[in-house]
Amino acid sequence: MKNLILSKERFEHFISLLAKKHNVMGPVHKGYDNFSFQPIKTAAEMTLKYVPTIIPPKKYFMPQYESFLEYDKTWGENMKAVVESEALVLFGVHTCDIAGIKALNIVFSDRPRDYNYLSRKKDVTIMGLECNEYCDEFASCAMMNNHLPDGGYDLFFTDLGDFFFVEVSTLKGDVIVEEIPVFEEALGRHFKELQGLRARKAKTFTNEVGIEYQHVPKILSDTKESLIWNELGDKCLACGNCTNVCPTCYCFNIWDEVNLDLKTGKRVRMWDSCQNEGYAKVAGGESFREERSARQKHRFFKKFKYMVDRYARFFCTGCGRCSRTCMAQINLKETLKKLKEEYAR
Amino acid sequence: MKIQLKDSLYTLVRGKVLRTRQLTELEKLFEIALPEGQSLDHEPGQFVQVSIFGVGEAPISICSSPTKRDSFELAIRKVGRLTRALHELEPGDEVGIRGPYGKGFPVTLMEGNDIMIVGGGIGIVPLRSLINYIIDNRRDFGKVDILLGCKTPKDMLFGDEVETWQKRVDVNFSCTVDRADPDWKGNIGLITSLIPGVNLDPNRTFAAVVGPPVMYKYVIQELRKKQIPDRQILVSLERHMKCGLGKCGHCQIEHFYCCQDGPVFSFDQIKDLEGAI
Amino acid sequence: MSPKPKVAFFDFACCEGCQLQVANMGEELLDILGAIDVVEFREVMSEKWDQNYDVAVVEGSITDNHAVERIKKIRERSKVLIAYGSCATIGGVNGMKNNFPLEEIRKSVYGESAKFFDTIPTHAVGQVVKVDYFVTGCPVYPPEFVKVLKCALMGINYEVPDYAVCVECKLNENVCMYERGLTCLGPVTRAGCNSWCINNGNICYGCRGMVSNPNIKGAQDVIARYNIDMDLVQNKMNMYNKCRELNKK
Amino acid sequence: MTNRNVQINVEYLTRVEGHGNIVVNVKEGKLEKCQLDIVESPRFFEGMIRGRSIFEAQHITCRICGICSCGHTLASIQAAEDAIGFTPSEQTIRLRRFLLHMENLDSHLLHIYLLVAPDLLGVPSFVPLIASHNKVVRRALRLKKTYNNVCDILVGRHIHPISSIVGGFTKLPRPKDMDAMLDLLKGSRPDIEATIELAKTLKFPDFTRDTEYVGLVSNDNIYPMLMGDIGTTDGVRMDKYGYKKITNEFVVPHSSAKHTRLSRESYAVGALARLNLNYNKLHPKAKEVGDALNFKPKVTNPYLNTVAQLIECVHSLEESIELMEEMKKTGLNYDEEITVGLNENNVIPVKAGSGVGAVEVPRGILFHHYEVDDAGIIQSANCIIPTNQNVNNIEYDMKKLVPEILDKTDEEITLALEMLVRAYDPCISCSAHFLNVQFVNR
Ligand SMILES: Cc1cc2nc3c(=O)[nH]c(=O)nc-3n(C[C@H](O)[C@H](O)[C@H](O)COP(=O)(O)OP(=O)(O)OC[C@H]3O[C@@H](n4cnc5c(N)ncnc54)[C@H](O)[C@@H]3O)c2cc1C
Ligand code: SF4
Ligand code: SF4
Ligand code: SF4
Repeated sequence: MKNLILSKERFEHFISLLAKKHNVMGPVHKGYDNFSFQPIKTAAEMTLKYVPTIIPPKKYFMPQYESFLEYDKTWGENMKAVVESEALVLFGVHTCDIAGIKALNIVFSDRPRDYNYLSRKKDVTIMGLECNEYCDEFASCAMMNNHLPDGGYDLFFTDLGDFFFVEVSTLKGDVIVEEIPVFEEALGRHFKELQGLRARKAKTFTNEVGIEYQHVPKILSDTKESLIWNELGDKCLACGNCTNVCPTCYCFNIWDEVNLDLKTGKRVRMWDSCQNEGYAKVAGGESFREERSARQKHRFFKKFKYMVDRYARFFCTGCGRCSRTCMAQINLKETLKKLKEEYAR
Repeated sequence: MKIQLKDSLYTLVRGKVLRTRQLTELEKLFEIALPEGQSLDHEPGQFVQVSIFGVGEAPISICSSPTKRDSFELAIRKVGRLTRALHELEPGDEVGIRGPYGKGFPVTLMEGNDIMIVGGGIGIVPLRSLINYIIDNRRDFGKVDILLGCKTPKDMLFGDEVETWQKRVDVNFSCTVDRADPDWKGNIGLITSLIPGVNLDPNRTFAAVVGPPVMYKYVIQELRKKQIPDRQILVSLERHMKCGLGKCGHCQIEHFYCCQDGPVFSFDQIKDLEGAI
Repeated sequence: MSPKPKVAFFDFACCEGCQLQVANMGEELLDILGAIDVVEFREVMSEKWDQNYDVAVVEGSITDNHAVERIKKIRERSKVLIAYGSCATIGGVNGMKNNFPLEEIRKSVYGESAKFFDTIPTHAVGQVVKVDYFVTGCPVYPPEFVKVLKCALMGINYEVPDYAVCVECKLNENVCMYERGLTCLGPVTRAGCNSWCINNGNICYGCRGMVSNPNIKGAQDVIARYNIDMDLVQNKMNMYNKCRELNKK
Repeated sequence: MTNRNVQINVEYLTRVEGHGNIVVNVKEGKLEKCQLDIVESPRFFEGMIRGRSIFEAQHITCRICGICSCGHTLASIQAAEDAIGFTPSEQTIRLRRFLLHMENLDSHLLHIYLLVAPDLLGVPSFVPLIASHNKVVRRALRLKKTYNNVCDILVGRHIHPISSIVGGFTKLPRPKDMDAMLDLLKGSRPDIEATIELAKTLKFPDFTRDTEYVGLVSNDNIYPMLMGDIGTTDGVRMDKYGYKKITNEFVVPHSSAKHTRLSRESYAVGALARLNLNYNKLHPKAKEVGDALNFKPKVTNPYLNTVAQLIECVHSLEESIELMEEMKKTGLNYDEEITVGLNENNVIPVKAGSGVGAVEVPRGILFHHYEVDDAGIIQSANCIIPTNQNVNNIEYDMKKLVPEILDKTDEEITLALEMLVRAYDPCISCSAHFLNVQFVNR
């Protein structure tokens, strides 16, 4: 493990050099306190103190829309399995989003492996960025224990006033810090400042919901019949925003698109959402989650129970996006709190 | 940059339609061979993803027994876009095939035990694969009971084949319809009504149940009355599926993916799951 | 395919923007014309066709008795009928007429001469004859039109997405109008336009029709938070979707 | 010959829906009847817009017509802003002028290539031209697509523009968007030049009738499209609020379209009228083209409206390039981006009032007029469409034309009449369709 520092004066220089050699994506302000990962060339284009982006960086791993098979009427010879991929550097990824990427990695590297995802994953370099403070009241990263760096990145940056503390976590990261000579060795006082920040964070980042996350699966199973689910169902518009913005949601739909010659075409996939009508409908008209309340319940259970049972990992990172985006004001933290109250009764 | 992948989960192999046969107004049987006499090598209860260029892809159960090696059969009900297009296919036409996928019936576990088969309506499709497998390996299994049910006699799929099962000395066969026509000589009523009459030793009986969603609950109740242990009750579930590979999320039932962990489950696995049955 | 399918374009009460949308496809139009034989297209062609059509592409709403007769005749002569544009698929803006008593609105525009005008409540084409394909939108989104045309030529069905515009809007990473303090009909409107209006900084007006199972009550609750007169909200929902009410009967 | 009987009844394909009618009746060489009926299938826009927010007006009224939906949008916005007392910024006005140019280009080219050219080349539509004049067809489609793409960048789409609303724009072009628009516009110059060359080879019928030409006029040096007073070649001038005096709408028994007249029996609007009024304000390059095409105002041959349109295309192209280049240089103020739906944020305050919009759209001057209450709710509306203003003039043209060509065959007379009507580029959507001609009882 190697630790470096990058002085603030050199930061702009670092980003410019980085952007000369690589395709760099960073958080860009879109107005109205909304942010988005976008291609950048200079540090000035980015906003480093940002609320989680509208769509998490998962869009670089599983694009909203991708074609994965090109084929035609002759079947055999002209069929090509394809993947669109480009080498990228993601700068400024928050710890919650890194946790999201880690969750997706598990899904797509679980056998059988999805090489469209995996070959893109190989092409992405991740540079994390620590949150020194909460982004807003929707976040529950402390509850999910994702407010501190915990692997899953190549480099990790912590802003300590005059300088960034940089943790080099992989060889890939090391190659970059070697090729851009703007870093200095981290000394004892730098480590001390880092520890100071972590100590301050330990005081401010406290469990937002008041439930140990290990207990959530049990709370959910015991409140399966709760009326809270119906309340959510009455409010929810089934717009699917909560799942599309979630860093760990990965459902997709597949269909064919033909060209006008009606002889050649491709097979594509696009993000799908368990909140959408028709998502769980089968031939014969039966839908396994016809009620919006059942779909909301499915969403919570998937985040906090099903995936825990399957992969021993929570599929909520605490980023708060789902609550932030919901126009019906369905709030994840509030819902968990209410469920807990009901459970305690 | 577009890269061509050497191996992808989604690559199709070419299947050639050898023969087709109209089973009922809505269902049609397709016999399909893979290139160069390749065998599909499936387990009874597994499914394949069938594609038509430009139209799409759908999961379809393999309804022939693995003992038939040079080709396999699919029975397809015309319900929508792809299935309608499939019905237009003629011998010689080609389709794309991926699979076989999923967990089928655990035939090695079932060997040496008594078998009870309960099929409702289109549920006979995956069961036919199992039945024919058992018949082809008849001496590896104990007593075999087959119970079938459907709406009316003319909805009975594979009628002539069912007749041959009925005539065999080594299986006990019974059948019921909801509504009879004048020629019908069998039972009338729900399939659950046939179960109490079966004589069985619960500890050495495996029951394989496939049918429309509403059927499971009642059939399983009857089987449990017969003391068959939950892990020996096998069901095949249908869910919306897109990838068949445990990725697209549609078929999730709690922590299971129906496509990978199923479609065949033991009742034991799923009895506590929300919305499984 | 054997001979190229004979395709005809027709219009009823509408702005004809949808046929223009087709004409605006540029040289891609020639690719389309390579795949089909256009035998009638009033806006740009004088040619006429007296046999049956393989595909009739119909634009506009049915607003008078004459139109009812005419669309019925077109239906009889066509193997496949595509309704395109909101006027044809859901009644569209023409449906706003149904907000007023027919007599009253006729007088308000034409005064004394109102009696010359035969008019009936606005109907979507599908409310008068059977429609095989729907391309909603005001105007139609050309990629979707092409998609549907291809489906029609291949003889497979096309289903208008039954999920909300929000889905596409989020995928396009737009700042949600609700976060900007504005109301938007995206959550109850069928997707398929690639969230065209929101991408361009405007709100969704619901031109593609409502999803099959909209949470109207929920949507009203959401909008009510913005302190707007309920009539205005109702008006907004009815801008394109008034003809829905005719289905309830 | 002189004692000839002619009865022409132009039946449109859309006749069944009651769009329009040409009726000519010549008895023993004497013109007894000559009228153009517009029996448009009514859609009641002015009626159904009542009770809606003024901020929805342009969204709804642009659906009157798909071809000139940008024009309707801008006229509607002008009327709405006028009614609630909002003054748009300089930047907004420039962008609106630019948008109007795009529509002018798109619409004129559609008319020249797809509707007029087949007549002049002797084919029933542009479809046979795909085989015989493939290059020309491709050029036409390419040109249309170019200006459409510019609209896509600027306002989301050409038909029913998205981002142009009361108060300004919901989305302003970024520098890279401006570059893209400029590239498109400049890239289209060779195709426009080729179009001019084509026009030089076309022969138009020789027919003239002097009439009063009406359009926007102004005191500055800008060729007036978006703003100005109403002026005529007979010397009338008044501000836009006088539009009702100008249009003098009156109902004739044979037509649902309200007819209009001013100083004489009829007047004309459109590209020809604009050139006759404001020729010297055209961009120099457009004037050059005018000279090359031998266009010398005042031109009184209505068939030459097509030529006028082409000259205007050059003007619109060159002026829009200049406008965009200026804006690129000065940069835009992105703080002006706004969105008003139901005025949730009170971004723009409303008050009771009455407002008029007068805008030159491709087919001539278009008026929108709204009365709103203090909550910004529309109480009444009036829209006067260019084609309606031209109907009366077309009738008088026909009355002069028919006796002059009585020696021709039925087909020739019909074609001459059809071409005459087409030359006015009657708004295909708001008005009649002239495609199929039938002689009745000749
Ligand atoms: C494991 C499994 C085995 C199956 N075996 C058979 C079989 O042996 N024979 C047979 O006829 N059918 C079988 N089905 C059902 C078959 O997959 C669907 O009928 C088919 O996907 C419908 O496709 P379509 O394009 O014709 O219908 P669409 O036009 O796409 O839709 C028609 C209806 O089918 C539903 N549907 C769409 N896709 C699926 C899907 N993947 N799974 C279920 N429902 C869907 C839609 O929600 C809609 O209600 C099986 C399904 C599963 C999951
Ligand atoms: S974002 Fe809110 S309204 Fe939309 S589907 Fe999710 S919970 Fe429902
Ligand atoms: S469930 Fe909500 S808070 Fe949790 S990771 Fe997804 S979007 Fe973030
Ligand atoms: S802007 Fe409209 S369409 Fe987009 S997410 Fe928000 S509500 Fe949905």
